Amino acid sequence: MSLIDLANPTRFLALSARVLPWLAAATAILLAVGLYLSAVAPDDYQQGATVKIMFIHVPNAWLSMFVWGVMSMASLGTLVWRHPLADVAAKAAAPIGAAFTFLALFTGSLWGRPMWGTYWEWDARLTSVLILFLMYLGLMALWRAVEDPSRAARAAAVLTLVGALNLPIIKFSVDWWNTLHQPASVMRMGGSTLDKSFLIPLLVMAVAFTLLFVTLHLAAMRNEILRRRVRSLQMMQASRVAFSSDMGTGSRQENASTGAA
Amino acid sequence: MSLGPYAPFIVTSYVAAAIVVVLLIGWIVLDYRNQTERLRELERSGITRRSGRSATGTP
Amino acid sequence: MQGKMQLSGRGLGCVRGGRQVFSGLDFEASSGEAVAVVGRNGSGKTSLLRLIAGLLVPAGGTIVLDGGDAEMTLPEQCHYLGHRDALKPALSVAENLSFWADFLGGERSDAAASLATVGLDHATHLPAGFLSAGQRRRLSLARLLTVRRPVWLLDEPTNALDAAGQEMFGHLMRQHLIRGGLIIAATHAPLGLEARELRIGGVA
Amino acid sequence: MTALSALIRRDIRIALRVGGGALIGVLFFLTVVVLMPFAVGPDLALLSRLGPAILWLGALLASLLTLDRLFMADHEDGSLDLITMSRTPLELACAAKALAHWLAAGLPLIVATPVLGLLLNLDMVATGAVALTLLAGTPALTFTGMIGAALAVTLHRGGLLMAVLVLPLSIPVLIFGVAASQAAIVGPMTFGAPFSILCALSLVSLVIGPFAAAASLKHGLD
Repeated sequence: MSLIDLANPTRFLALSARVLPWLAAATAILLAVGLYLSAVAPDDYQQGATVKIMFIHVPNAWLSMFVWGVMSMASLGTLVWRHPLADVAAKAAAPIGAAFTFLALFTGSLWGRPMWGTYWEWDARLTSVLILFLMYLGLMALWRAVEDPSRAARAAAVLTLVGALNLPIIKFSVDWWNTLHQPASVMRMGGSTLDKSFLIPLLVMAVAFTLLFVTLHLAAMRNEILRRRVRSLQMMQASRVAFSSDMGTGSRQENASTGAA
Repeated sequence: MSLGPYAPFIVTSYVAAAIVVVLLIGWIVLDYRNQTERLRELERSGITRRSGRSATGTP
Repeated sequence: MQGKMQLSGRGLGCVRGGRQVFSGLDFEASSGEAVAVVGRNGSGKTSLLRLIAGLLVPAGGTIVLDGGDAEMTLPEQCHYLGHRDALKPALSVAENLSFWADFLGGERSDAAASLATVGLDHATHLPAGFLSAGQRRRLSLARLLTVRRPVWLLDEPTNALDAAGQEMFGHLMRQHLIRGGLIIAATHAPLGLEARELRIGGVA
Repeated sequence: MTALSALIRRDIRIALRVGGGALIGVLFFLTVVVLMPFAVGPDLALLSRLGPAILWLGALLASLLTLDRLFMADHEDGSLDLITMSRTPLELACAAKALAHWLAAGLPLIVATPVLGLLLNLDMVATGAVALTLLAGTPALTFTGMIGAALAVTLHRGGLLMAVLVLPLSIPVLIFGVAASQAAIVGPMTFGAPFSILCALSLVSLVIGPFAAAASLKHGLD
């Protein structure tokens, strides 16, 4: 298996078809273990049982950034190496990343309700994730707005990379804005010192969710390749010579096409 | 295990995660079925991929 | 379709952007007759068609259709085929056609049959955005066939059509004339059927 | 009737397909509302006081900025010519197009309101009040904005010029929309009075909008 093998969409389809079941099985097992570990994990002395939300929230928050990283790599592949699978990878990752980011926000807000007494606090971390979510949605809108996938790919790649460069700046500005307005009265999420009894389930869940992403991403990439194949076949179908001068019912069309095939 | 006074929040977040993941999987599976169905339809109407065949032919 | 119809214009004038395009123009056409409007660029061929279609207000003169449907205005009895094809690239070929059939209403014939006639029946479910310029033109011709209208106003109708397409279109126009329709076409190229010539903007 | 429903169905379909812009309005709404706290500060008490105003401004901008292609796209591909020539009165066709636009781009804004209310620390009552006033008020925005969209076709200028033309026209809707939501949240006015004026504004624009748009399209024919 070399990079050149992977560059060929047909090879990719064949290879991913073999890998996918194993990946899915590994994900399922790891998720089950992670869920069991987080169920038996003890309560936090400060947060109580709500610490269990963390076992979902933190992996999703991690993935929200990890997926953008994956998309940035893919975008580099699109712009620099013009790798044929790069924009497929970037496009397929966006909705999955958006879903994980949404989960990070949702669970964060559910965690915040008992902690802060409100579902939403303009806390620096949550706010940064919200901005990331908006950027995911914007990227998806861009993919949808441009009909031709290869043209959309370059625009989306530029946007993804600019976003990746901007994210630290955004994070920094939001942190600064946040401390300016409310001096550290809000309890930080997660807490800095983690007991081992929390760390292990958290790590297992993080790995499980990452595997889940890889599985979903591979499957979504396969779909995207097939979608492009359908599209190019449809274009071929559209440009098929129309026999117009005879006012036939189309039976001749059938003959002609089978002859051509 | 007891989830304490905040059980609804904990359960909701796990359920939400389950729902979103199931939705993602469902979307991907449906999309796959759709695309393969359309490919099969196109192939039935006599359209085949020239590039695909030549690509599999090269080492 | 109604009996004998006569479309006539008397003393038509057209002013576009402060410029007198033509004035005192007379024309007439009756059932089964085609009029080819010829003239150099900028002589007002398109403007004349748009005047008849009610898309421009004449600076003077009148246009009358005798013997048409008394309950409908002239534009409602016309098909206007302009430079642009009035198609939405996001909709499929069939959706585009059935929208216009539903929206324009009136007497209609089978949409699938007209798509077959113009040679697009293999592309029914494809987005119109996949079509080439010539195929889009064929799709707008299918509109003329699906919704029956006695008067066809055609602006450079054979543009973008290949030789086979032009032949097909000539056949369609002859059938329309035989059924008692009338055609007014602005054109540079020969229409492919016998047509009375109306030269406008002749004076240099 | 088939003609109008065909037009509505077509416009909604185009808006929802790839390349259509139905959901971009919601995204814009979301972004504008999220930007506000960065300017105002994350003070939840302040945000919940400003909440209805922020939501209304966001909805106003989102519904007007998505309008400028309402007639332009049909003008560019020649569809508008055929719509003008058809037996369906142009006023009704304009109303149908505006209705389709409202269904595809206006309703999602109202659906998104509760989520944004959460971000701005609005309680259930306040969010409900804002959503209800938006439901009553956004048709007025769409139908007055339509006049601007028609003028944009006539003048061959879209974008900002249209916004400049239309935004002043939407001031009454903004006033009574925000007033009604504030009345429901803090009082002292009753909710009924400004809300019925808002509904009246919507009804008036439902009548005036299509006529004005059709008139401007007819005069701009060329």
